[in-house]
Amino acid sequence: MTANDLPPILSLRQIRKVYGSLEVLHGIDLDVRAGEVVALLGENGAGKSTLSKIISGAVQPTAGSMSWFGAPYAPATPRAAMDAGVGMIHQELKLLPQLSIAENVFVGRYLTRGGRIDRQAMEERAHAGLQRLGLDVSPRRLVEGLSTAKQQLIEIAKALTLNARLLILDEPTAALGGEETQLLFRQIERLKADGVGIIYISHRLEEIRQIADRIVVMRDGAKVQEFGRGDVPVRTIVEAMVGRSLDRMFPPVPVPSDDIMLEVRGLSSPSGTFSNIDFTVKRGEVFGIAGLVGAGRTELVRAITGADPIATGDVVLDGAVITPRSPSDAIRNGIVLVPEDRKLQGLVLEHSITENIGYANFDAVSKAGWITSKRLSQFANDYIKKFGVKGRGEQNAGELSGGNQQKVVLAKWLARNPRVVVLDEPTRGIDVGARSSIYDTIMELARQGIAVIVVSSDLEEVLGVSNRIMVMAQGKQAGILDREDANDVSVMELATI
Amino acid sequence: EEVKKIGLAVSNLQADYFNQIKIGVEAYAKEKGIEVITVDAKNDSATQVSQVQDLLTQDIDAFIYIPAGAAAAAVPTRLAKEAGIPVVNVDRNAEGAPGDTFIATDNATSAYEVCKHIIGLAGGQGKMIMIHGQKGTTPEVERTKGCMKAIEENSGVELVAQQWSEQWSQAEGLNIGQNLLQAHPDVSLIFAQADGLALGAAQAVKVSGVSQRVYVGGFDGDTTALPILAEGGFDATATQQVRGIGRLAVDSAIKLAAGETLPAEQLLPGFLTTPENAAKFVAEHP
Amino acid sequence: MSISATDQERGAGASAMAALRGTTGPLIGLILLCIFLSFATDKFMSARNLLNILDQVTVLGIMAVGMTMVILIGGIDLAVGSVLALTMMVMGYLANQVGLPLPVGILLALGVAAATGAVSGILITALGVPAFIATLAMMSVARGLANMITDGQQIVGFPSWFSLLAYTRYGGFLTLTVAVMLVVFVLGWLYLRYTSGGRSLYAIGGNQEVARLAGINVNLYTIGVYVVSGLLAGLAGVVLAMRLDSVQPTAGVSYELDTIAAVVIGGTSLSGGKGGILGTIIGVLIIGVLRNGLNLLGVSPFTQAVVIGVVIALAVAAEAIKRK
Amino acid sequence: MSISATDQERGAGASAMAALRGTTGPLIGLILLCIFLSFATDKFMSARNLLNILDQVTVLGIMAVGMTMVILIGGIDLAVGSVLALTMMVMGYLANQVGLPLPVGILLALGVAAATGAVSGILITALGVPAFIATLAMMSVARGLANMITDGQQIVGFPSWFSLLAYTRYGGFLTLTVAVMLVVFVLGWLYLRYTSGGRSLYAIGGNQEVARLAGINVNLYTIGVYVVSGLLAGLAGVVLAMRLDSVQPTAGVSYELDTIAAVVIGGTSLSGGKGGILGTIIGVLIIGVLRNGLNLLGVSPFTQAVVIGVVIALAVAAEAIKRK
Ligand SMILES: Nc1ncnc2c1ncn2[C@@H]1O[C@H](COP(=O)(O)OP(=O)(O)OP(=O)(O)O)[C@@H](O)[C@H]1O
Ligand SMILES: Nc1ncnc2c1ncn2[C@@H]1O[C@H](COP(=O)(O)OP(=O)(O)OP(=O)(O)O)[C@@H](O)[C@H]1O
Ligand SMILES: [Mg+2]
Ligand SMILES: [Mg+2]
Repeated sequence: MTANDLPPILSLRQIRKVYGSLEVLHGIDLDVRAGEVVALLGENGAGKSTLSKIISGAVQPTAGSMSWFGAPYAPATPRAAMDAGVGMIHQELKLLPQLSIAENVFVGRYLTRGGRIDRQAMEERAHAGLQRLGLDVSPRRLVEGLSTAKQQLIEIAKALTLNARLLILDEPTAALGGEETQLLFRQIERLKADGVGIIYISHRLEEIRQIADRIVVMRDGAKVQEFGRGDVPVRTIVEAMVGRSLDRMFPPVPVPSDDIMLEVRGLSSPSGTFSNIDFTVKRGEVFGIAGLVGAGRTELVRAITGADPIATGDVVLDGAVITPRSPSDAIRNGIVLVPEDRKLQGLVLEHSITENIGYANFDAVSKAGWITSKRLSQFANDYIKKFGVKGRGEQNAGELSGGNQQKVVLAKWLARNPRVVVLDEPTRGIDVGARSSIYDTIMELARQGIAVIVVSSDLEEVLGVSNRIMVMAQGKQAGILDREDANDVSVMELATI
Repeated sequence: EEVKKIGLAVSNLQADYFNQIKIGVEAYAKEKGIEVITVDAKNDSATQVSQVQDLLTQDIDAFIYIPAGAAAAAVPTRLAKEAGIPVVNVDRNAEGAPGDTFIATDNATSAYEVCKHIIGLAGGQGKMIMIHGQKGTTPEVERTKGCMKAIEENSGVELVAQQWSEQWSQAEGLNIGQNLLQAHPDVSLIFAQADGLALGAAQAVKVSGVSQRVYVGGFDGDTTALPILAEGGFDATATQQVRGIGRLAVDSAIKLAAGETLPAEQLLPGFLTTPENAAKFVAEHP
Repeated sequence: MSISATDQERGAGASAMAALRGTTGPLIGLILLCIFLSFATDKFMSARNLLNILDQVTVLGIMAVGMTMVILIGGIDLAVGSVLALTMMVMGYLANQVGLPLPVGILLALGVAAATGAVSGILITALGVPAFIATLAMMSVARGLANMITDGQQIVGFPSWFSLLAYTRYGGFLTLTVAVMLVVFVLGWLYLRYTSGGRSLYAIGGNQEVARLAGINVNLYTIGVYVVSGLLAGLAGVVLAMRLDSVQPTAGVSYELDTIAAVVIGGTSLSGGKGGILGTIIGVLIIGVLRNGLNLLGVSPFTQAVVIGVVIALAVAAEAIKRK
Repeated sequence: MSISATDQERGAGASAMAALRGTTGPLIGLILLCIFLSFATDKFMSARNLLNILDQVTVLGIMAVGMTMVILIGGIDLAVGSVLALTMMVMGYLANQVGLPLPVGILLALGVAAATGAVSGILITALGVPAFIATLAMMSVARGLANMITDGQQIVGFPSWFSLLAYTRYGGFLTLTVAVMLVVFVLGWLYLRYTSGGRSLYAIGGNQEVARLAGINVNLYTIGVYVVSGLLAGLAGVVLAMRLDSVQPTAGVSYELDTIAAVVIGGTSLSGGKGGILGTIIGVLIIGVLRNGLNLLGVSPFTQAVVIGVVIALAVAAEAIKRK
């Protein structure tokens, strides 16, 4: 008997959602059966997260009905959904940095014994859950200061310990490397075997073939196609998602010039997260940085762009030592960072898209320090259009889908006409269509003679866009590979020494 | 001119003394068929200036002014006079801009009598502490002056410590009293410049477990403090004629409006009150 | 299990450490202050004076526990001083003017105190009024009501056992009021550290949305916390009435700033999610010791204000610098 | 371009709308209040009374502009009331006791006011003391210093032109003090709305880290904002001295709460990043009109407190509900 013959545990009928005057879901039908993984795919802003939030009680639908094990189901709060057995990992949800890992895993459903909190039980179970995902940290450590990837693993551990009958994973691997992803998949297989239904959302289409039993594709708030199996060719999925065929993902990489634009000499961080880094980036070159999670890539590029302090070493731009001491130092020299965490570092979520783009571009928008709203919104609108952001300038950045938020961050920084662009995980959570347009943008930057540094945990991505790749392992520079010599095997070899 | 509407600007209704004056003014004016509009500056001069502007907007016929803040602001008086309205200052008078008449208790003399009385009870000698009111305010300065005179007249009395309260409140009297008694367990005299402070100080004496008799003097003759005084809760106070001040203020306003001239200062004595004669003031507050 | 010994250690006290972590600066400040005072005046280190300090901080201490919870969830309660006065007046009115037995009056007055908290909480959660404004409004309303009860007059004449509770040292040591404060401390500490409700407050303060998505009833806890804060302000009012043996509508003016200061000096973060009762106790003691010591030294009130400001800034700066 | 006309329009006013968006509730509240008062008392709508109201809000209005900036970056300034008093006393001391010309005294006193802001700002940025504590400490220190200058006494005897500036209505309309307030309003509004510095404050309040990574010098702006707040508190002190024709160390007690209330009633968010001067002006006027109106109606002071609390809560709740 295959899963398809079982009655669904969850059924959605004609679910609609309206925000303000905008309908973002136009009557969605969806069934999930016990023990199957339904992949929910679609471009940024298609409505995947909104649909998931409706199922998990975080958002109320405007119209439509749901049933759960045959009974009507309308969770008014996340608690109601959890009590019914529906769990969800929210896209880029923040953890509570001031609390321990164990408390984060069990937040809202603390284990108690005799009325008092059972810390030990929570710690043991959190630790066990984390170990299954390959993360060996003390559950008593505070979350503050953990890398994004580790935080994501904790988020996953939180969901895995829920004992849910239906689990929704909204882009769980966006911040993960290949190895962690495989560990996650092993856990998903285990849950499937236990009869848990799973809705899996991702923009990494290679994963889908491996994990999905069925595929549902959404576009602009409507369900456009459904595949009864998981091993559908990527090309077919992409066509369904974007409504046209996408001939290639990676544009050809331009040939860099010979003169060196940026040089990093013996750079070390005060906390030791990286040490003795030496490399050069040429004008028009795309320089990739690869490595396992926690290898120190983020810290390195933050230091180069003045966001973090530097203990020793120099940053040299066009032959002049400019070792930045603050982001404004770096920016003045034309070095910009598109940070890894767009919600915490890239955008003011409660402010409009226009204002967010403005924040890095006051000198371009203002005349002698004066700014008018008109000039600002014209400036922003140009970039909103250029980057294909789905949203209006006066809309709050927080209302955008994750992918569109990333486009705003890119727009904000590239509007400055920088000389060196550092992109930390530039396509995290970005759909295939948009991703290829970001790759186009990167190549365009290189062609203009800008030095581009791309940090990515997505191996295919670093391989696809870089002229050269530096591999980092445990804060050390493990080696630099030319494009011809770089492939999965050679990079991973260096990354794991 | 006949007075139909009086504006009363009170410094701070949270202080019993001023509240009593207000009650005195309102009750007496009612007898006379005069309307009173009362505003409370909560001890802030700026608020009071605004309130006086508002009173003048309402076409008052006379103005009773109890200045707020540590010292009297001149502006309210000036504003009223510009509007041609007679001003009766109560409790404090502004430097440079006195009211048409000024009514107050003779703070220095009354404080002198209270201190002389308790020093007498202690046999003309002993260590003394003083709990002041809000530092720098007119009554604080005057009462200190009066009591110091009594201390100077008795060479056996030594002022060993003094501390200032900020709100003349009982809670402060208690805490300050406790702390000073801690530092000087051998005192036999306390002068607290308000009854609230005195009640707090008496409480502090009660609980500090000192063996000697400590004589506590207060000031004001608050309606709530007098019954306690009558029962020997503390030893002496100066009962201010709050109702009397209120009546006198209204009468003065009527007379000024009618064109009479009044003396620049009308000082009312405070009555030295002890457990023996307190009952009289409880029955009918002057 | 692979948890190492050091981890174990760190962990066992994970939140004890977390609680203390933010408070070592203030704790050192408190100790330095005590050392300085015991050299500066021989009266300071006597048992009797230390007991006096405890007496003097009861009101502040009780209110600070409620305020700690409020601030932990990222809120603020400016109404505590006024609610204290309102509770006192309601109690005095019911007992001495209506003629109910005093204990009944106390209970009813505490009910009023809790109700003020409920109103603030509902304004905040149901109507979306910022906590600062909701409690500022309640501060004004409660003060007005407290004054209206007797037209601004105080009420005296409580039974003699009432005031004695604040002064009789049972076992030569504890007054009832201090005992009440200690009980409130212990209950607050247990609640925040060992119950899922207490932990939920940390989650709410850390990030409301995360807490809500984790199934915590944020609104209910928020209202609950303001009710507790109101109730404890009321209890502080009863304790103050015992200490003063009278009730007055002017009591508690500007206590809200003192209380918030004590909580924040103790390391609880005004942005929520961080802190605890232990720190608050230290904060309360710093303020209490400072006031007592300056009085013992006979420092003039004007100079006191300067010294208090400087010490508070230093105590908190020490902590902040240490953390860097 | 694909942007429609409406979009253009909406866009052009993006932040104008944003500024007003948060204030329509309070604005409606203010209008309702005025309508009610003009029916309840015929004195209210007279030109003279409206001018009086303007006079009465000058001090609050000037301080509220600085406070708006402080709150916009997510900070708070509790010291304004004390700094106001300190500035007055320094001015009075220099002019009437040292004997400097009054204008020189004013300038030096304003320098002191700015310096207090700088100290708070440095405590906050360099030492990491939370703004609440840093400015609370400054509040205590400044009050103490203000009192120490004359040992708590007021200073009088300013030249007669000084006080006249607050009462002579030039053009039958504007006193100098009101003019000063209006200028401060306009400058504050222009700065926040039309300069990159002003916009940067919004970015800092929205998210410090985002602002820092965008190349904004967060520390410098933070210190700058507290300096401006201190300076404006000082200016308010000078204006108050004109109104009172005297200076006293007790001036400005608890003004910080009034000022913060005006700013928050006007829709500026205490968590930073949202709000503006227009809202603040409405907030200031609500407070001013309310106090004036209640006085005109002859409402008893105790009842006034209750009414003020209720109106404030309603004005803000209306806005919050509307936004839902
Ligand atoms: N709170 C909100 N207010 C207004 N519009 C919203 C809100 N939340 C989401 N939207 C809009 O709803 C649409 C669907 O968003 P959703 O987050 O569901 O997309 P998604 O498919 O998850 O995209 P992504 O892949 O980028 O995460 C988007 O156009 C988004 O702008
Ligand atoms: N703010 C911080 N405080 C303390 N430690 C940190 C902080 N940020 C990162 N780290 C630690 O520094 C190490 C390097 O992290 P970094 O984020 O630079 O790695 P990365 O290679 O970019 O990996 P990732 O893919 O997670 O971004 C990690 O072990 C991380 O836990
Ligand atoms: Mg999404
Ligand atoms: Mg990284």
